[in-house]
Amino acid sequence: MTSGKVLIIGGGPSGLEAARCVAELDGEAILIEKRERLGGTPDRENYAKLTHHWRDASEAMADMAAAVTSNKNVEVKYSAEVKGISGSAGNFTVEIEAGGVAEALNVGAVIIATGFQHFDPGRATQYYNYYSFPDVITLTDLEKMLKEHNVVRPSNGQTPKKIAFIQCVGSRDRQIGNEYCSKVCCGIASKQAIELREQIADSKVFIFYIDMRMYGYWENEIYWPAQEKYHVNYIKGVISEVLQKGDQLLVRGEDTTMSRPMEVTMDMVVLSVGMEPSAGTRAISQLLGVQQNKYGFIEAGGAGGLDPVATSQEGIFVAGAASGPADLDDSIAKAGLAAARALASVRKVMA
Amino acid sequence: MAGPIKAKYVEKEHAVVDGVDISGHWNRMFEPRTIFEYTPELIEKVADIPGGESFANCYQCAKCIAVCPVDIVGNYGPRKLYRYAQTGMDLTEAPELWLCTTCKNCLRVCPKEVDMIQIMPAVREQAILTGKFVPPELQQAFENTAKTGNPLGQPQRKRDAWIQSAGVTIPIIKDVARPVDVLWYVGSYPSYHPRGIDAASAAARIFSALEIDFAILGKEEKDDADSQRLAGEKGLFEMMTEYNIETFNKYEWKELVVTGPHELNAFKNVYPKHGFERPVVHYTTFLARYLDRLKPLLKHRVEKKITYHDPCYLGRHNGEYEAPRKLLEAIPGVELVEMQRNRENGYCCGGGGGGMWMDSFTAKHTTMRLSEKRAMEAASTGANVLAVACPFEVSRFTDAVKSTGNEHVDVLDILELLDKSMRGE
Amino acid sequence: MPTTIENWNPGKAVDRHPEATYEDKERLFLEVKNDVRYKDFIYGCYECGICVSACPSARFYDFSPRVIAQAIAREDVERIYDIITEDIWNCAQCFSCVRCPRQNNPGGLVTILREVSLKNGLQESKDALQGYSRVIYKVMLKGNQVSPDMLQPDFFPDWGPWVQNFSQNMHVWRKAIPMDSIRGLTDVAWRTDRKTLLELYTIWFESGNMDIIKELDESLYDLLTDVMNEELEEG
Amino acid sequence: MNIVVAIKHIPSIADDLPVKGNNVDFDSVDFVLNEFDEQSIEQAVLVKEAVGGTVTVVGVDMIGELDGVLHLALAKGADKAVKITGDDPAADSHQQAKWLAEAIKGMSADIVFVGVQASNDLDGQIGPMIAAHLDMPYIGGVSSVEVTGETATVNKEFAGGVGAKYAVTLPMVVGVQASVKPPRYAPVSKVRQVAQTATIEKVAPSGDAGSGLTFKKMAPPVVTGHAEMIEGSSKEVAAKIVELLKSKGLV
Amino acid sequence: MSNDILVITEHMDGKFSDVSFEMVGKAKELASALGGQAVAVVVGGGVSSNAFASDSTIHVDDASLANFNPEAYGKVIEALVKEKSPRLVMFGWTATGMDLAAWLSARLGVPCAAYVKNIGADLTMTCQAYGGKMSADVSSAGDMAIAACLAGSFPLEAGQGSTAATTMASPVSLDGLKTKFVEAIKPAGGDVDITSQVKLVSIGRGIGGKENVELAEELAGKLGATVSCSRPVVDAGWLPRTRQVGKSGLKVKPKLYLMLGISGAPEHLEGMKSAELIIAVNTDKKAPIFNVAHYGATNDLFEVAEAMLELL
Amino acid sequence: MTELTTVEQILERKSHPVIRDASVAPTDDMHERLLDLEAKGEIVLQRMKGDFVEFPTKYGRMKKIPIEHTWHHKSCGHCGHIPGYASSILWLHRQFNLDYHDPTDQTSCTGWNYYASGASNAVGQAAVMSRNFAAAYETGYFPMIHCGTSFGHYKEIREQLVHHKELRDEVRRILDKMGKPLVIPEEIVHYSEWVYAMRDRFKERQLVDMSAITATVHPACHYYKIVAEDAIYDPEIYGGQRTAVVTALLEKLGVNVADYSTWFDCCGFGFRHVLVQRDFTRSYAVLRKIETMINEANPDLTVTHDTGCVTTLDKSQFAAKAHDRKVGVPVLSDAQVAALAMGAHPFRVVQFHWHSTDWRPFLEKLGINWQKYWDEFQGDLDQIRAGTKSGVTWQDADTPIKLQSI
Repeated sequence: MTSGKVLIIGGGPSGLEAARCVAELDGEAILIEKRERLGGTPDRENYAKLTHHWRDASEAMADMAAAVTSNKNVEVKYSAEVKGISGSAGNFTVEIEAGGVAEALNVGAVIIATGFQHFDPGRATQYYNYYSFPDVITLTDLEKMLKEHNVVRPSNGQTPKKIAFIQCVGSRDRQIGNEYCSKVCCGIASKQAIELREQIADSKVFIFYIDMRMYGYWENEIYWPAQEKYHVNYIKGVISEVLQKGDQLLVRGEDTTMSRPMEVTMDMVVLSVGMEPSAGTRAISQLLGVQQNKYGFIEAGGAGGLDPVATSQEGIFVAGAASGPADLDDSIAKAGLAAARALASVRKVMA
Repeated sequence: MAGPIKAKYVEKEHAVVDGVDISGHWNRMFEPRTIFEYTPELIEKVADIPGGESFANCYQCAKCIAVCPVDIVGNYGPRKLYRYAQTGMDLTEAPELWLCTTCKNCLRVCPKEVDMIQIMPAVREQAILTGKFVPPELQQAFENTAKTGNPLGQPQRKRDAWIQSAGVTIPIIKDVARPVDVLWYVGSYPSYHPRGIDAASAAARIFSALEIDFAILGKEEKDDADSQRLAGEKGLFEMMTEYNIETFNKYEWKELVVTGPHELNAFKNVYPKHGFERPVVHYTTFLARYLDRLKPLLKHRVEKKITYHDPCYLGRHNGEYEAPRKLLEAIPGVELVEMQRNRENGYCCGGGGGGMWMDSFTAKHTTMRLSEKRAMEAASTGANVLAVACPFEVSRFTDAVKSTGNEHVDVLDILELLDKSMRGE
Repeated sequence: MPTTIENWNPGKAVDRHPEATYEDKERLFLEVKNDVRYKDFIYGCYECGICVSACPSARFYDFSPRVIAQAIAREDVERIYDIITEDIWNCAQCFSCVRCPRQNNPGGLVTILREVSLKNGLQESKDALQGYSRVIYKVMLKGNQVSPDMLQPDFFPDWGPWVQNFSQNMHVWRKAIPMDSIRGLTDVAWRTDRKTLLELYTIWFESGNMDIIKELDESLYDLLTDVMNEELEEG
Repeated sequence: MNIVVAIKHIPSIADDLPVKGNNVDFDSVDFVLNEFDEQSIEQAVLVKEAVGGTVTVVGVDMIGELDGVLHLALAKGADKAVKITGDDPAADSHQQAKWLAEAIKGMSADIVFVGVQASNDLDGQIGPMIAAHLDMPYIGGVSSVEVTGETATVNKEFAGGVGAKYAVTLPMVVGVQASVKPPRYAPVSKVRQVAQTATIEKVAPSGDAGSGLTFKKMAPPVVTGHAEMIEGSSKEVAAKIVELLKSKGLV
Repeated sequence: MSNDILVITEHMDGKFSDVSFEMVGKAKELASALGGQAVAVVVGGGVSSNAFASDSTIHVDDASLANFNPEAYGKVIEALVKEKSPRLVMFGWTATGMDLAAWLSARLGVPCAAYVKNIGADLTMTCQAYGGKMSADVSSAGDMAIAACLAGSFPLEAGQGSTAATTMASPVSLDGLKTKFVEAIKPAGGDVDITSQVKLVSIGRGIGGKENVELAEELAGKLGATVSCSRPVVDAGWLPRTRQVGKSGLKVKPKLYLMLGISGAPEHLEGMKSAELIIAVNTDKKAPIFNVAHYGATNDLFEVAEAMLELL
Repeated sequence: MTELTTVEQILERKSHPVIRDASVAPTDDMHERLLDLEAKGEIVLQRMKGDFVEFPTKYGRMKKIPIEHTWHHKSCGHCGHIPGYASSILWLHRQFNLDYHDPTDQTSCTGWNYYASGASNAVGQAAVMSRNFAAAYETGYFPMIHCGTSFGHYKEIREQLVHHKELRDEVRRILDKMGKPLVIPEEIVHYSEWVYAMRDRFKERQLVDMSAITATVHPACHYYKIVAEDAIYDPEIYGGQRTAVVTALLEKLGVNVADYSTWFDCCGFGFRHVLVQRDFTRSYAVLRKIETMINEANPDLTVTHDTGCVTTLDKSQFAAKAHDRKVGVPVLSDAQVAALAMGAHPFRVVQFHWHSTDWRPFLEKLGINWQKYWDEFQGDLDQIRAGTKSGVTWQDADTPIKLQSI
């Protein structure tokens, strides 16, 4: 039976935006979310401030969730997972399990918005010793501490005075198989560096990088203020390893503009971990039979390459970071497009 | 430098350890090149000085390095200074503080507006005020200016001695005792330096020939001290400014004509902050206005291939690129050729920002003098005259063409060339 | 001659080696590029500096595997010539640089550059290997790289009194080793069959190794070929 | 510790000196601080910085322009300035020494610094004369001064790099040849600030003590010989010098 | 009152300085014209005082006078002068004489002339003034005068002789001196003795800064010479005092004296003018050094030095 | 359950390191290509005959390590300069009666020379390797490489042979001339991997208590940096972030392993440098390794697993004394430490007298009366000098000694 409904898998920013758009275009959407709450990674990983207008992340996610939950055209299912799919565009039967109860949904189109996960710095030997040294943390670890205004060294609870960010952890690295750029880490690290300088006035903050990738307005809104106003130190040359030296961390690398090796002690090291496809994205791709690229993200682009929400399966679309590293702008924009394309596809079948 | 890569090492000439002679290279140990600490506080130290703020803006794009005249003969430039500060150099105590000539070429290209024209004087002033190192030659120039009214240390009472050799009557404003159209501010080098006097005399003859109603301050004239300001001696500049403004205001005149671009910069751009806002013009701009009257006077051909050096403080700082060229083109027989770096991208002679008085200091930190580099560029055009329009430059380039073996290139002020054409020498 | 902009070289100008023509430099580069290993050793360089981080030579010398990788990635023929003539012999061949996130192998590039330098008989390589030819002689002829009798106190005073002690007792110490393949030998590291050595000589000739030796040091070449040919003929 | 620096304002010899009658035409020359006095002021300030106290600079105002010099001294670290309104540009060392000694008498000086000599010391140095008038011991040619308690330890230099160390019970007069460190630079803003805020104590000259010398003639010295000048570019000059050295077997 | 002339001789390390002999010689000439005696005065011990051609020699010997002590020497000389009441007292215008001449003049209210280069028969004194830019002829009022004479002004040989000295104890008590001689300071060990060098490259203020001394060192190295300097270079701390040529430094007599950036203050000239070959490079063509040098050039010293380096 | 604080959450997260999954290894598995080539008849793939064990490598692939029937590819540096290294390896085999072959049909891999001088080429190097492997194949024993450089070098040559047909053809042409097949063993095995595999059995027979000893480990660059995926990693050792060989042995033997910040750095060997440019080698070994170890860990001993590293770290210390640098750490290989633990004679087997940095305090700390054994060994030497004994043999050395304490 053909259906005009659109199933959206994932309740993060892009899933929420897709659901909202479907609903606002007078479509019917079912949003299923694995967790018991909406908001996706920004919520789960306790993001503090978004790079957009420095908005409070929980507040922003709550707004997005409210726009969905308050809309009668959207049905939200929590603790829900996809178990199987059959049918074709315009007439999919999707078996799900929501809150422990199996259910079959008849939908016309599917939007995958299962997002990404942060790179696990222990997955490959990068010598950053995330699992060995308490004071080596990731962007997400720091994000939560910043949110609580309580940035401390996990090893001893003291306030760190010298903090280094290491960029491109898990990204742009053939040795670990992730050759792509994760796109957001430069901006997030710079944003956090500003927050660190605000919260710990006498701190010295360093960002060790290969090249700072500041897309669009991130340059003037984040990077330049970080450097000019907050005196964050940007040093070209990435760190090759983090070592223990006394009760401090020793970071080693090359200062490439000086063309000299460097070896500097820090109180805390923040790994700017990149993006990898989330477990959900990997699983859903397998389940729905959509093609993945060599990194496990959903292959998008369609035949002409200019259809950024198309997957290899007709009637199944992808939004957000499930198809590759994306910032919020990208995710939300793609979500809107996916919603439009999904509706158009079901309406074509219905017509 | 070309050649094998050298490492720094220590070795003991004589060493016997446990009865074994391991003198010399047998005990040699290298010294690490590693950076062991970053010193962002040294960047902030500069940025915290009023005027030094933009130092912290640098994001290492390196556009400045390509145009920095000092880097071309050494290893320098705003980007590098930022990195040096980040890796341990205290700019207030480093020799690097004194190498910038404030030529403004870096600011011209800097996307972050790191402004060495503000930073350098501010940090230098700090260094001077806190009793840090000041290059001895520069200290001498400061002391001379304070004591004798000019950086050369020449007696004030001889300031107008040069007018004897001009061959025309040069009115002293105090003596003419009436309003004049033009008050000609001669400047220290044209008043005292033998090559400067040549240009001043030429100017006097040209003004007379053009029947310009002008006068000079004579013994009342003192140095503008703008370069001393840029070299960090703001107090000295202010002292001279007060004196000069008072002197200028003592007399009635319509326009101030200056021989030197540094004076132009001082009177036009800085003195207004001290309440002096009167028309000021460089002699090239001034004479270009009189081209119609001037051309008939230029009777004699000057069969020369001439290349013109844009003074930083006439060009980049004050935007005058065309008047000097028009004047040169007006001289019959002249073939004007351009050096590769000209106008906005003109190469600095090394004299600005106090560089005029730090030649031996600068020489220590560069591979050659900037003036020599420029003289070579001039010679490369095939020109036989290097025309200049800044009193610092005649003496600098005259030395430089000699030391680079390009004596066949004459260094002449535009004034001298006009005078030559006028008088046929 | 007057110094002009054309002939002035302040040390940072592009051409540090005007003695070689651009064509010569390009030819050397192409030899490097044509090596079978080349494309496994260089992908591209984004100047992250990880290779320098653990590079022993960069600690003391103005030596940079990053610059080497970058110059080769850019195919900067002039700079590569500078590297061939100035830098390569400072590399310690430890291969710490292979941690490159782009999977370049700067140490491997140095290996190829060295081979090309030798094959072309560059004076710099001859100079770098001047004190080393006795080792080449040993390895090519005996199949062992080092032997006890090479530890002469005159050449190793910096190894302390141990060297003198060793040198006085070498013969008896060598007999006091339980391994049959070593015991008593002082001019080689271990006992090698004659047949084995003849096979090694065959390899040296057949692989073109001897041609490299000829470029490096003609008299060493003559010495080696005399012995090897004689042995091979007998064998 | 009361430290006094007696200075001299002397005709500048940067330029040719005009003659009027049998002496220099003082109306047509610039007056400058004696260069040894710059060393002497620096040494005095260094002593103050080491042991505390005040530095009083005192000089004879020869032509009414001493204030600038005194302000400079204050900017470099002196605490008090006194000028003796001599107003006689021809006052010789004997006269100045007398006036200075009279002025210093009231200062309960522990140590008096003077520049060891000046280019117009035609009738002798003022230092020893001040010492004679104040009945203090004097040592000149001094290149370092260290004060501990009531004693100053000074190094005096003789010819040939030889010197001697003296311990002198204060008060004394020290003729400074060179201060331990080169004279510091006084930024003009500091000098001007001093000029605006400092007061200079004026003292009328007291005591008459001419040198008893009569100038019969004052003229530039007769040039006995002149070097043979080598002309040309620096490279040519260098070549000629090298040639000359070779011809004399010196290289 | 007498027409005697007292010459205050000076000595160091058991040797009289040249100026002592020069003055004695001149004193003899003047005294014979005046009808008085030339009396050499030797203060302090450890020296053979029968060295002068004076008419008589007084040797005040006292243990406390062994080393130069301006306070003690002054007292002794003051007493002697008072007693002898000579027509003229001659000092050397030297590191020791400078401390005494003006002091004595003030103590006794007697005229004093410094920088004396010549003394006429009428006791008109010709003095160098204003750093050598002027020469002044002065006459003194009164019956007694003091002349502080520049070394090298009079012939040396005329003063050398063997007049037997009269040794006497100090005419005044030397108790309670405030000035104590502590120790002699020898030139810093390890450095070269410029007085024994055959070739010197001497630098002056014109060298500009300490960092440029290296250039001179390099040139000296090539020439097989040693670097010496004028006083301002030492005062600025660019070279140690052991390298200073001149009155307050060392007197040198090398075969070559190549001067870079030295204008030639009289004090400096005094230390080097007997060099066999003097070549001066100084941009100021009016510099007094050109009156003394054998060869001169007004080019930039750095350029000349660098060009010479290339040629050597 | 009470809510965890942020710091507790972070620490909690860190307590569960990810086990690496071979299926997402970023590099290809060589072994599949080897099987392909074998199938095509291009190469002979030599397989292990006797016991073997398997351990994970860097990205999780399992590597087979033979326990016996091994062909001992000796190291020039061991045999030439530190013979106790080689004899300890064999002695350990003999202790367990493991069948091995100590060949004389073996040349050096010539890698040392190659890395030092570049005076060879890819074909020459590959042919030398193949000849040695063919010689092993002919005996039926499986090659075990003693030298870290040979190990790394061979791993790299294997890559090149697998990737480049033209190289295989050229090598085969040369091997044909001597009638040898192109043999590649199914694994290239470093002896330290065997030591790692045997560590439990060593522990069982340990005679000397090593718990008083603090040691640092220098992992050999050519072991784990060249063809990085073919080196043994163990999640239990440094969380799988560094190679496990050597460290795992020492921990097993009860040695206190101390860390230091320059563990990743090379020893400074430099190949040519160690012979003719030792200013570099010395500076690096002392400033970057020995002094750092002393400052950060103050070890009694440093242990490594390659020829060059033992030599460099040991011999470079002396001259630095001229500059009062901190030196004095004896250097041993893992094999020597294992042998010593099992009662090998310090001189007849371990051959301490070939080591230059003072090892006496170390032996004393172990409670070994080195003087007694030295005297015993001097007796051997005296007999050799007198001609009454031709040399020390396995007979003299095989039996573990009941080490006598001081």
